Formats: sequence, structure tokens, C-alpha cells
Amino acid sequence: MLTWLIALPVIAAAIVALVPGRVKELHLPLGVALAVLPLALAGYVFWVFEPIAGYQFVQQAVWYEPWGISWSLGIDGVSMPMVLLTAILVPIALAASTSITRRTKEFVVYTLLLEAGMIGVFLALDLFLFFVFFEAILIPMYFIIGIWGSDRRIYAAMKFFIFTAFGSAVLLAGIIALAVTYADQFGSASFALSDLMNVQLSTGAERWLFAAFALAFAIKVPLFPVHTWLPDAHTEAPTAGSVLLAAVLLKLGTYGLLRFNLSLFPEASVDAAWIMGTLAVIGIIYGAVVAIVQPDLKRLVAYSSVSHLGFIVLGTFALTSGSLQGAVIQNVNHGLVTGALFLLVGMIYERRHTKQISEFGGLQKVMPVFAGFFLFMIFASIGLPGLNGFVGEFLILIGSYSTLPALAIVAAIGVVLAAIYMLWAYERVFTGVPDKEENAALSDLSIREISLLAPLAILVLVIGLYPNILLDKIAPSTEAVLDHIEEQTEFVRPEPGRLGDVLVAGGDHE
Amino acid sequence: MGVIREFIKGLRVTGGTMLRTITGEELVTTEYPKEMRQKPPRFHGRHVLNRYPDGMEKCIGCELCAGVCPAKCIFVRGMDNDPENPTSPGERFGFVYEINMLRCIFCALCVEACPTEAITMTHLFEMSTTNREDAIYTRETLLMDEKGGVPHMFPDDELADMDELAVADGWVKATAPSGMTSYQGVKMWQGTPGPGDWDPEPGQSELDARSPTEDDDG
Amino acid sequence: MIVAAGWYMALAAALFVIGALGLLLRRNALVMFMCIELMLNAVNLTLISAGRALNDLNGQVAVFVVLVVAAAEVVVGLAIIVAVFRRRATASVDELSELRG
Amino acid sequence: MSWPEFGIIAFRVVVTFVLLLVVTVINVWAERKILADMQSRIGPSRAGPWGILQTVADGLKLFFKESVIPRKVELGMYLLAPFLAIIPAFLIFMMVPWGKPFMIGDHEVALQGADLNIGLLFILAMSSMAVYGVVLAGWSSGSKYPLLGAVRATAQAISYEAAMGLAMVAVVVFTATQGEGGTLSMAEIVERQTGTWGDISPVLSFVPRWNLFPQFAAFAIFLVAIVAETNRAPFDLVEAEQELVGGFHTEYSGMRFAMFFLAEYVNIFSMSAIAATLFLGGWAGPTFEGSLPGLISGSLPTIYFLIKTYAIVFIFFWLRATLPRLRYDQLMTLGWKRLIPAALTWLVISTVAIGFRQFGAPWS
Amino acid sequence: MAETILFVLMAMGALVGAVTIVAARNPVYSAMGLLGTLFSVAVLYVLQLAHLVAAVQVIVYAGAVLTLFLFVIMLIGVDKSEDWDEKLPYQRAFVGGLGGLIVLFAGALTVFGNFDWVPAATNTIPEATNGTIQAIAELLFTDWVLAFEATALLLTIAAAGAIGLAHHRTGQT
Amino acid sequence: MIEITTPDVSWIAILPELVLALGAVGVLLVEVQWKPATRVLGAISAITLVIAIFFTFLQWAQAGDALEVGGLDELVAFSGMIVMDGFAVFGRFVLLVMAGLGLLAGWRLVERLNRRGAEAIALVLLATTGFSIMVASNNLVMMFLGLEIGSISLYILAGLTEEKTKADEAAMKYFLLGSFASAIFVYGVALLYAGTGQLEILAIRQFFTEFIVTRPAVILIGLALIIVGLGFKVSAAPFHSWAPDVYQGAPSGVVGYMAAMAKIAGFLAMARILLTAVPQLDDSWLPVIAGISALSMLVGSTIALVQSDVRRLLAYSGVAHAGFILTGIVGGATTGMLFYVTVYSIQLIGAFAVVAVVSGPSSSGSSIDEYRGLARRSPALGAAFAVLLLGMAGLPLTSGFVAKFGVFSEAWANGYGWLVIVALLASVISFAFYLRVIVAMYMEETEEEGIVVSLAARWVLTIAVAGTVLAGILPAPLIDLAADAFPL
Repeated sequence: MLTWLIALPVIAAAIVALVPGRVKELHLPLGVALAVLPLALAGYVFWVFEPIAGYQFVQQAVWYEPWGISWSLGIDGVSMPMVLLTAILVPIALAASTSITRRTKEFVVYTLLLEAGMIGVFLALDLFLFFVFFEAILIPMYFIIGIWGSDRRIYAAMKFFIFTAFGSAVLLAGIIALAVTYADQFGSASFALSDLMNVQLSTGAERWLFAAFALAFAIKVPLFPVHTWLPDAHTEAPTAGSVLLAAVLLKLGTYGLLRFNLSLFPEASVDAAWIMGTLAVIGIIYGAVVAIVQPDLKRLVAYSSVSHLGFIVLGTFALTSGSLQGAVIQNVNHGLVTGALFLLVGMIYERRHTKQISEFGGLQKVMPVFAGFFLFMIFASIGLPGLNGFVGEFLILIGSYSTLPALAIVAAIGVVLAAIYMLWAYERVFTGVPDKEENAALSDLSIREISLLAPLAILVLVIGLYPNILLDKIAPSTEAVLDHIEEQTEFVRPEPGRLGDVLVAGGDHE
Repeated sequence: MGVIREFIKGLRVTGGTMLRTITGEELVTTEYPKEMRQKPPRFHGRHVLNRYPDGMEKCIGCELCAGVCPAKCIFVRGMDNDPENPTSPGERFGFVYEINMLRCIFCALCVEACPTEAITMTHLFEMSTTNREDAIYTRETLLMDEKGGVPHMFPDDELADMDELAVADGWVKATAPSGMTSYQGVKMWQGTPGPGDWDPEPGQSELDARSPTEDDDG
Repeated sequence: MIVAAGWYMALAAALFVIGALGLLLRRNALVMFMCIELMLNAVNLTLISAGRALNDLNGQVAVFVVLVVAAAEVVVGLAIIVAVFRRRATASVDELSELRG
Repeated sequence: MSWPEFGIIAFRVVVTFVLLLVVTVINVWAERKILADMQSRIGPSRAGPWGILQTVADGLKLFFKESVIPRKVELGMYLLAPFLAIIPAFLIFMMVPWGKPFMIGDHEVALQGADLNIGLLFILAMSSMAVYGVVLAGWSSGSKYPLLGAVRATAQAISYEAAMGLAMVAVVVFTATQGEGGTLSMAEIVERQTGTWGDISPVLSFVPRWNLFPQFAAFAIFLVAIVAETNRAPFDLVEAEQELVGGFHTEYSGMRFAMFFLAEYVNIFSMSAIAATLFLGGWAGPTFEGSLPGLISGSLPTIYFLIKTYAIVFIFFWLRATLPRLRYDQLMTLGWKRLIPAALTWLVISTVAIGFRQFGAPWS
Repeated sequence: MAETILFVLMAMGALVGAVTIVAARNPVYSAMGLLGTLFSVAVLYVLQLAHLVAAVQVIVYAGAVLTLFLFVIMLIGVDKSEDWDEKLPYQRAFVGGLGGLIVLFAGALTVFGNFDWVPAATNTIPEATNGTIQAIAELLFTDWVLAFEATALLLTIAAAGAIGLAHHRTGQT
Repeated sequence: MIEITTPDVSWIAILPELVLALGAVGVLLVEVQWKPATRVLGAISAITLVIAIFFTFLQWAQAGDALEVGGLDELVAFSGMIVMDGFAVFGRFVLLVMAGLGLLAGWRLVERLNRRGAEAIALVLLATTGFSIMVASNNLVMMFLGLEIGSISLYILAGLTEEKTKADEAAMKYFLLGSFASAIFVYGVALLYAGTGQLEILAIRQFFTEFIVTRPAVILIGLALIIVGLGFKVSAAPFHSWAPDVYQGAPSGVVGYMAAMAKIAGFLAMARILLTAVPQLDDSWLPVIAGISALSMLVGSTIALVQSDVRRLLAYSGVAHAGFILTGIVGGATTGMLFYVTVYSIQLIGAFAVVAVVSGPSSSGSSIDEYRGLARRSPALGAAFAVLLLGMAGLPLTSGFVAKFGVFSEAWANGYGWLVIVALLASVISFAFYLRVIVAMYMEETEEEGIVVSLAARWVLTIAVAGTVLAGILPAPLIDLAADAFPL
């Protein structure tokens, strides 16, 4: 079934690719329609997913015996939300791409391939397979940015590619080293995550490998100071690209940190927690401060991503039940909210062909619906209680406080800063009088656009109000991760704090 | 194989020649100063100015020879005869007669042009000189004496076979029809040492009587 | 009195080095090519000297192979040089600069 | 090395050298004389009886003549070239046995400059060196006619050397049937040609055991090749007077020119001698030992050798008198498209035949 | 004794020839330098009992190869003297440095290396028949028969290729 | 009577070469005799290649049988000149396949050469013969001979075109440096011979197991020279300087073939010498190879960044790839290296097939501007080129990734982690220039018309792309083959 989850987008891409290039109008709708299929399947998976630790729906097929690589897929609480998120966002991103009139077919194909790659990354249980998907994603994304981006698209695409490829290279070195060590110790080669977790590493080796993996994922996240590709890529990418980039691609990093760094190198993780946390917090503050002064709306959202992802990393390395769950759920939240924000920015860009904040003003009057959605998403992003952002950030902050109190406190400042840049931007764009002539004639959102944003808004609301719909399914897996760490190291997770207890009611970790 | 046959044919030619040469059969080289070759009858050698049998000079100083000379090597000036003691049978005689042998091309046009057969060519060809002045033959050098001899640069040289002076260039005989009926059938130029002895010129009527194929030139 | 094989081989080495350095130093294709021939000669001398020291005929036989190779190289190399010359009227490698990055 | 041995070697070398010089003097005269005969002329006749001292006179003249060195020559090479031309010419002849070895005391004296076991290869090597004199002379003269001559010389030398070598190989292979293994030693090759073919059939017992008979095609090829190698007519494109003034030696005069001249005639004689040795049995022939005085029967081999050699030298002259000069493309066509294939074919045929004779059919 | 003298002489000849190749401005002199080296080396072969190789060396190298060289030199115009201005900066310095390095290395090997040219030598006296044609032919046509055949292939290629390369294209200068 | 020693002849060991040589000569003769259409010559060469490939299967089977019964001596033929081990047979097979692809890729060139096309075909076959001998030879001089047969054919091929100027120049540079390399190689062989008294690779190994050389300086110098010589042939830095000029100047129809052939044979020979003959000395040569490898990767990748000509870019990328492949040798095993060489050759030939299509089969030079908007002009061509470039870059799901993964793993396992890290860095740098081409093809626009891709080129590209993708997704069969094909 999980194979089908990967295969469906590929098949869809193939179908679209086979449609003759003459019928241009057909490509996009067809793509959207086909992209719904994986969504349906992902929904089914979500439905039948059982809230237990360990992998479900595991599929395994030997790929190449002597090297110990296999086509090994599985899903657990950490990856399930990500798969779902991907499946949801791809059709929306596609549907939002009506502005792409040039080489539509290729665009749809690339997007669908991208989806396959992303789902593959989340499902892979074999490091080799994981790496394959991890790298494979670069290509369609690179094309999406490079072909359909704005003016400096080639520079941005290149930067994106080189940065992440560099990360991948380091990751590959780490994987090779790990596999070679495994082969040395066990006499047979294997790349399976479950096998590699058994490797006995010296402290030094473990730290090096941790660093390699962490660097790769940090670039993807992106963690300060290797974040510089992100604003460029975001700014230059087309709307759908930005959406997918922000919503899913960045999550590869956080997902990787959680899934691989914590499981494979527990000791190093514990040791390095404060380093990663510090970097995360620097990212939070830095991203927020830079976001404040951005004159470009899209860039602002991009830097907000840097800030928000800092929270997730912080949560990951705080190593408490709450923070881990928060991190996972914040992954989803950020995907939804930032995706929506990019969609919104894209919509205004289509109308005005500018993203400069100074070009706008008083749009509230002209486009009330648009302003409404924007405000809603901003609130979610800031973390207004009742919306999903609150759940994630709150869990993370609470969770981290017990292990990394200082960092948690500083991170909390980031929340305030988020409110500043978001609301200030809103103020500059939407409030006041529309003093520019061009702005006066702008039309409000169409039904189609509303129908794109509505599902996201609903999900934001749902998660905000009833987070347990996800948390129930996440918790066993995150707890398992922590169990593993405790087994391997002297680390003992602190008992969840009071608030945590309340919020993690579904978490069954007795 | 044709090539080889040709090749052998060639070798046979040279080889055969060699054998014939060794036996002296085909040796064409004559060791010149030692042995002289018979010259062809029409060989053009040095000029001489002839005399009538009575000793009168034939040259009348008409300068036709000088005019016709393509190399412009003949210089002639005529002079009135002394009525008392005429040098030639006509009114005038060749007072100055010079031929620059360095320029002469031995074409014998002068001989043809001469109305009186005064200038003819001999078979004498050894004419080397040691300076350019000597190469200009003057009247004194060219004019025959009564005995048919003329002065020569190296009369005693073993190379200078003075007998050659007695042989005239046969060309003289082949041309020069007189054109005058009164001379028909008359053997006019006898006793001249240079030209030698030959049959009288046939007249026009006789020429007409011949078939055209035999002799067409006038 | 027999000269030790080492001397021959040292001479060969010297020839080889001179050839190699000459190849790098000179710009005339023909001279460069001659330097290559010189190097191959050094190889032959080495093979023969070693063969004698080892009392092994394979060295001498190998020389024949190298000789033939050298001859074949010459044929082709000179053909190339002549072909180049037909176009350029130069044998200097420096002037062959159409290929640039 | 003992002194007698050293003396013998010195004697061999010096005598060979002198013989070559004398023979060359005669050769120059002979060519002029024979050419004259073939052209119904007399030829040199003044100096000495039948002009036989003509060459000496010419040599003296050239020796005393001023050697002009043109301004644009490459001096070093210009001066070196004549020597490069003449040295290989002499060295080649050192390999040729020109008489039957005789004994002085217990030392054998071979009438030969030197007998190498790779004699034929040495000859090939030296004959290929001969071209350097021509080429360098042509090049160093700094004049276009000599240069053209030089270019032609190189191409020609390379082209015909192959055919020459292949013809030689056929002979060498054939020598294997006449003794124990093949040989490259000139003395040995001659030794193997002594006697007659009587052992094959009594009818042939008056036919000398020359390689010419079994290797007639090789002989023909070799003959053509040596004519070309020595740059003689009809292959004398190197000095084609009508086109190139004097060819490679246009700018040479005096003694330097004389050396080229000498080299050419030495080469003719050496090559003829080699041809005679390879195909006509060299000095082999009946010596009538016992029935003739020792001195005469001892010198008979040398006389045979000279006769045979001069027979081939005569062919050189004969060809020169007979054939017009080839065009350059004809020269190349003949060399590469006729002679070499022919030589190869002959080599294969004769080798196969020899193989059959020596080892029987492969299937038997 | 004779071998030593000849060796010294011929080694000098070879080295002088080699230096001439590199140093001569005119390619013809280079060719003559090569000729000198080839000859000297041939003599060295003789000294080492490799008579056949020596002869073949002279025939093939001096006779054919170098003649071809000269032919081409003549053909493409010898008057063009080489441009000695170095086009590649540092090339000369590089070569000099490399040469120095090699010399240093060689010196170091000789002085410190306890160095042996033929470590595998068994110190047997070479047989006098070693250089003979029979001995070499025996090897060449048994053990080396494949190499022998392969050289034929090589020569075929060279011939065919040279024709192809030098072939005049019609309609082109 | 003379006694005749019969040489040790084993036909099966050289059957493919025999067939190839006969085919080549046949092509030439048929051309001279009948002057047939080029298609006929193509058919002849195709038949030749097919038969030769068939014989490699035969050899493979035989080699396997011999290994099973332990009859290793049976694999050494011609008195030790040739071995018929799996390594040789695998190399042969790859060479033959590449020859087929190369001929297809250069087919337009062959057609445009008219009468001389036969010569080009014959030279391709002969070069294949030579390199095939080289990979199979057990005797160092034989190896040299094979190398020269192949190289000389390639020199000629480089100059064999009707647009001459640059091709001649390329041929000349290739020739001069190639001969230089050959001379260095053979001098190394001579020194190795002096040092060990052996010319045969297996005998040298035997020598080292029996004797301990106390003063191995000559052997080491010889080995170093061999490495340098082969380094030139495979264009590893710092011996790469000829590659860009040659790749740029030679007719594009054959460049891919040339490069692939030289690399395959060079690496296989290097592996055979280093791993079979002198494994005892690996303390000495491993660091050297590792150094060359690292330098190649870095130099190749960095210089390729600033190239504006696709061929030069590919040339420098070839330098980098030489470094990557050398990591396989550093790994001390041949599996990864064989796999890498195979897939890289396919990619190379494919890439140059694209170059030949875009800038004409006999042109020289092909500026990156010519590729602008290629994806619009011919989507299939652009996609194929993109796949090949990404394959070279080593992106997952292409064969390049598996190949890199293989060699890196081997190197890491052999204790050369630093080299792997350098290699990975270099791969990242290399992404940049591969992407530049892709950028030009996909992200820049052009007004130029579409491109007609000839049938032959289509086949080549189809095979190359299919090979790249298939070997990337399902590498198992090829790796298994490569694993079985270890040198004797």
C-alpha cells in the first residue's frame, strides 16, 4: 500500500506526460485530479493508522543483496502526519498554479514527481532508499524554481541545489561510514534503519557521524547559519514551489533529525542537544528579527519559516515527550500555515505583480476576504490559542523548558517577535487607506481561490481545537524514540510538566 | 608483360648499338681535327665575292645584299667605274664591302638577292679570331683572286682546309633564274672558282613545257 | 672488463629525463616528437641492459615490440603533423591555439 | 688480440678499401665509355690509353679546384654532408667477401673487410644511412633545387629500401635450405653457393649453385631496388638535371662534389657486389686447384667476383643508357604498388615452397 | 677495457646527441642529434651482445624513422625558425624545477638510497648466444607470437591511418 | 633439419580480438573492392561486434568453469601473454558494447566522411581490438602494445573529419601527449622488468611472494611511471591537460567513444597492474593513487565550473570522474570500479552523442550557448541529456549514484575516509556545472528551430538513458557481474 502511495504520483506524472502538449488547458486540471488519488490513499492510511509504537504497513523487498539495500517502507506516528500533509498540499499547490501558463505540462509532471519523492522520503526505512529519495527530490524542485521562478530564479535554483547537494554529500559520507562500520561488525552489509541502530560506535565516531547527519538535515531545515539559500529559493520560486518547499521540503530536515539523528546516535544527540538547541534558538530570533525588516512580503514569510523551524528543532532536541510531539505537530502546522501564506502572497502577486510591502496599503478595503484569510493565517502563525500554531509552539516551549530552560525562555521571545513582524506587515499591507491607484482596482478572491484556502483554514482550526486527532497517533512513536534514547544512554526524560499533562492527554505513556 | 617486352626492346637497342659501335659499324663520332667529314652540299660557310673569268669583279655595288640582310651585317658602298680601267663590267662596282661575321647568321639571303651572283657562300667554316675587329671581313678578305683563293685568318692552320673555298654553296644553283630570254640555255657563269661548274639555266619556255608537278617553284 | 648494467641504465635514465624535459620545454611539434623517440630509446636501452643483467632474452624481444610501436607512432605522428602543416604552415604547438576554454 | 691477428684485420680493411677505390676509378671511366658506345660515341679517349686515366685527371682537377661555399648554407651540415655520404658507402663494402679466404701460416685471411653474423642487416643499415648525405647536402645548401632533391631522396630511399630488404629476406630464408639454419653472414652465404645443383638432378650438374636460379624474382626485385637506392637512372630524380639543375649537389664544387661523386660510384659497386654475392655466388667458381699454378688458382675467385660484379655494374650503365627518367609519381607507384607487393608475394611463395621442402606438407 | 672505453665514448655521444635534440634551434640539427644518439645507443647494444637489436635499431630508427623525420622537416619548411619566446609563463621555470627535482632525487637515491638498478639479478654470466637471431627468433615465434601478430595489426593501423590523415580532400585547400 | 617449437596457441582467449581485427580488415577490403553503401559497412561492423560479444559470453562461461575446477592455469594463454579471467572478459564485453554505441553515435560522421567512412569504422574496431588486448594482457609489454594499438587508432580518429583545422590540432595534441604517456608507461614497464626480472603480471606477483626486495627503489619508480602513464591515458589530474583540447577539437561523433575507450582500458589496466601484480606494495602506491584521485576530483570539478564549452566541460568532468573511479582502486577492489567505468562510459558516449546532434557530427567546439533552450527545441533530446548529466553528477536513481556509492563504500572500507569526503565535496561542486548545462537547456530561451535527431543517435540515446536509469534503479545484475569479474 505504501508503495502505491509513492507509485501513484509517479503514474500520475507519467499519464500527464503522455498527454499531448497541444491540449494545454487539460494538463493542470488533470494533474490536480490525479493528485487527489494519493491524497485519498493517504487519507485511508490515516484512517486505518493505529496509534502504536513501531512501523506499520511495513513493506520490504530486497533491492541488492550484497550491499544490503532494500526497498523497505513503513509508516509510524512521526511520518504519518508528514505524508498526509504532503498529500494534501500537492493538489492545492497544483490547483493554485493557474498563473503558470508556460510549459504547464512539465510543471505538473515535476510537481507530481516531487510528491512521490517527498512521500518516499517519509516512508523509507532503509537509509540508502531514504537517501535516494532525499536526493531525487532536488531535481524536480530545482526545475520548478529554475523554470517557473521569477527574475533571479537561476541563481536561486542553483543556490538551493548546491546547498542541499552539499548536505546530501555529507549525509552520504555518513551513511557510507555507518554502513561500512555495520558491515565490519556484523559481517553483512545492511542499510536498514533498524539494523544500523544496533551498530556500536565509539564516542568520537558517533559524534562525527551525528555531525554529518545533522549538517545535512540542518541545511535542509534550514538551521542557522546554513539557512541563506532559503529566502532566495522561496522568493524566486513560483507559488506552488514556495508552498511545497516551505510546507514539505523543509520538513525533510526536521523529520530527518528526529528520525535518524535521535535513533542512530542517541548519545551524541544527548550530548549535542544544547548545541542544536542553541542554533535553533539563534535561528528563531535571527529569523524573526530579519523578517521584521523585510520589505518583500514573500521574503518575510520565508524568514518567518526560518524562525518557526527553529522551534521545531528546538523541540526535537529538547528530548521530552511534549517537545517531540510538539515538534511533529508543529511540522504539520507550519506546513499548513506557511503554505497558506505563500498561497496568499502568490494570489496578491498575481494581481499586482509585486511583493513589495511598500507597494500595498489599505487592501482591507478592497479585498476583505483576502485580508480575512491573511489575518487568520497570521494568527495561526503567531500561535493564537485555538489555532494550530499555538498547540505546537506551546508544546515545544513547555517541553523544552524542562530540559533546556534557558533556551526555551529565549525562544519564547521569538513568539513575541513573530507577532511583531506579522502584525506589522499586516498593518502596512492591509490597514489604512488604499493610497495607490493600482491597489484600488484589485479584485477580491475568486471562488476557486477561496476553495483552495478553505481546506487549509479548516485544518488549521481543527488541529487548533482538537490536536489529539494527531497527537494520539504521534505520541507512541515519539515515546518510542525517547525510550530508545534512554536505553542507549544515561539520559532520563523529565516527567512532563503539568500543562504538558493536560495537553498530552492522549499520550499513553505509562 | 607488355612493359617488359618494351623494356627488353629498349635494352636491345642500346646493347646492339654498343656492339655496333665497338665494331666501328655505327660509330658516328669523328675525331674532328684528325679526320674531317664530308660537308653537305648546301653547307653555308664564309662568303666570297666572285669574279668573272676575265678577272672583272661581279659585284656592282647595288647594296641589295645589304638591304636584304636580316642581321644587318653587310655594309656596301658602290662607286662609278673608271671608264678607262673598269673594275666590273657595269657602271659601278662595289667600292666598300664589309661583312660582320659575328652578326651574320649564315642565311644566304644576300646570295639570293645578288643580281650578279657576285656573293656566294663557301664550305669554309673555321673562322675563329682572337679579337672582334678581325671578325669584320672586308672587301680585301672577301674578294677572290684570279686563282680562286681569298685571304684567310689562319691559312696555315691545320684546321683551315682552304680547299673548302673552292666548293660553293649549292643553293646558288637551285635558284636565280635569269628571267631574260636572251640568256636562255646559255651557260653564263663559267670558270668562277667559287660557284664551280654547272649546267645552264633552263628558259621560261622549257620550264612551261615541264609538267607542273615536277617543278612548281619559280 | 664488463661495465655494470647499472651504468647503462643510468645512461638510459638520463636520456629519458632529457627527452621528457625536452618535450615539455620545446614548442616545435617535430622536436617534441623526436624527444618522444629519444624516450623510447631510453626504454629500449633499459630493457636490454636489464635483460643482460638478468640473463633473460625477454628484454631483447620486448625491445622489438617497442621498436615497432615507435615506428607506427612515427608514421601516424608525422601524418598528423603534415596534415596540420597543410592548414597552418607552422609546426609550433604554441600557435595551435584554436582550442581554448 | 695478438699482433698477427691485428695485422690481418688491418690488412683486410686496407686492402678492401684500396680495392674499392681502384675499382671506383675504373667504374667512372667504364660508365663513360660504355655510355658512349651505347650512344655511338667514343667516350673519353685522351687521357691515357683509351682514356683510362680520365677519372684520375678529373679527380686531380676537382681536387685542385676552388671549393666555393655559398653564402646561405648551413655551414656545419654543409661540410658534414659529403662525409656522411661517403662513409656508409665504404662501410657497406666492408661486408662483401671479394675472394676466397686463404691461409698465412695458421691464420686464415678472409678477403673481406669484416664478417658479421648480421652482415646483411648491417648492409641494410648502412644503405639506409646513405641517404643522410644526400638529404643533408640538399638541405644545408640553402637553395631550392638541392632541397627538392633532398626531399625526393628521402622518399625514394624509404620506398625502395623496403623492397630491397624483402628481397634479401627471401634469400636469407632460402639459405636455410643450403645449410644448417638460415644465415645473414655474407661469407656464409657465399660458401653455401659453392658447387653445382648436381645433387638435384645430374642434368643440372653444370649449373652453379647460385641463388639466382631459385630466387630469380628476388634477384629482379633486388636489382630494381638497388638501382633506386643508389639514385641511378632511371631513378635519378634526386639530381634530375633537367628539373633540378644538379639536384642535391648543385651548390657543391671541388673536392666536396668529388666526394658525392665518389660515393655514388662506390655505392654502385658495393650494391652490385652485394647482388653478386647474394645471387651470383660471389667469388664462387671453379678454381682448378692443382691443374693451375697456385697463384692463378688463388686469384681466380677474386676474378670471378669482379666479373660477376661488373656484370651487374654493366646493367646499371645499360639501364642508364636505355631508360628515360621516371616521373615522381611513377617512381612511387613502382615502389609501393608494384615492387613491394611483388616482393611480399615472392617472399610468401618462396617461403611456403621452402617450408614444403624442409618440413613436408603440414597435413602429412 | 675495450667495453669501458667504448661505453664512455658512446655514452658521451648519446648524451651530446640528446642535448642537441633539445637545445638545437633548427629541427634538422635536432634530427642529427637524434641520429647521433641512435647510433651511440646501437653501439651500446652491441656492447651488450644484442647484435640483432643494434642492427634493427639502425635500420628502423636511423634508416626509416629519422629519414621520415627529415622528409617532413624538409616538406614543411625548415626555414621557419622556432619562436623561442615562451608563450606559457612559468613553463620554463616549471621544466627547470622539474629537472632540478629529478636530479636531486637521483642524487639522493645514489647517495643515500643504497640503490640497486637490477635487484632481481642473479649474477649469472650472460650467454654469448643471447644476441643471435636464432635465440631471439625462437622466443619471438613461440612465447611472443601473439605480440608479434599484434604488431602486424599496429602497422596496419598506422598505414591505413596515415593514408586517411594525409589524404587530400578535394575542394579544400 | 631445423626443429620447430610450436607456440602455445589458445584460440578462445583471443577470439573476440580476432573477430574484431578480421572485421576491421574486412571493412577496409570491402570498401576498396566494392565501394558499397555505408550501410553495408555498418552491417559488417555490427555483425563483427555481435560475433565478438557472443565470444565474450563463451569466454565468460569458460572462465567460470575454469575457476570452479580451480584450473587457473587454463586461463593463461599464449605463454602468459593473455589471461582470460573474468576481469578481462568483462572489460572486453564493456569495450565491445561501447564500440557498438560509439559507432552508432558516430554514424552521421561516418556517413559524412563518404569513402573514408570505412576507415573510421575500421579504426573504431581496431581501437577496440587494441584496448581489448590491453585489458586482457598478462604481459606488460603486451599491455603496452594493446595500449598503443588502441591509442594510435584514436589519434587518427581524432583527426579524421572533413572539417579539419581544429581536428588536426586536437589530433596533434592528443598524439604528442598520448605518445609521451605511452613512453612514460613503457619506461615504467622497463624499470619494473629491471627490478623484478619479469614482464608478466602474474609472474611479478609470484616474484613478490617468493622474494623480499630489500632495495625496491627501481620497482617503485617504475610503478610510479606506470601510474603516471596510465594517468595520462585516463586523464587524471595532474596529467589531464590534453583532455579538454582533444575533446573539444576532435569530431564530436567519436569523442565519446574515444574518451570512453581510453578510460575503460586505462583503468582496467591500472587495476590489473596494481591489484594483481603488486598488491604487496600497496603501502607505497595506495597513498599515491589516493592523492591523484583527490587532486583529479578537485581539479576536474573546479575547472569545469568556469568552462563555457560543453565539450571542455565534459572533459573536465571526465577528469573528476577519473578521480572518482580511482577511489575504487583505492578501495582495493574492482567491483565498484568496473561498475563505475561501465556506466560512466555509457553516459559519456550518450552525452557526446547529444553534442554531436547539437553541434554537428564533425564540428569542433560546442559552446554552452548552443544548448540554450534545447529542452524546447527538442524535448526528448534535452531530457536525455539532462538524465545523462544527472547520471554523471551521481544523482540517485541514476547509475552514477550507485557507481559512486559503490566506489566510495569500497574506499571507506579500505580506510580512506578522507578521500571519500573529498570525493563527496567534489561531487557537490560538480553538480554546479552539470546544472549549468541543464539551466541552459531548460531555463533559458531561444528562437532557434527544432533539431532533427538521426535514427542512430536516437538509438544511442535511448540505450544510454535506459542504461543510466536502469542501472540506477536495478543495479544488481551488473554489480553481480562486476563482482564476479575480479582479476586473476
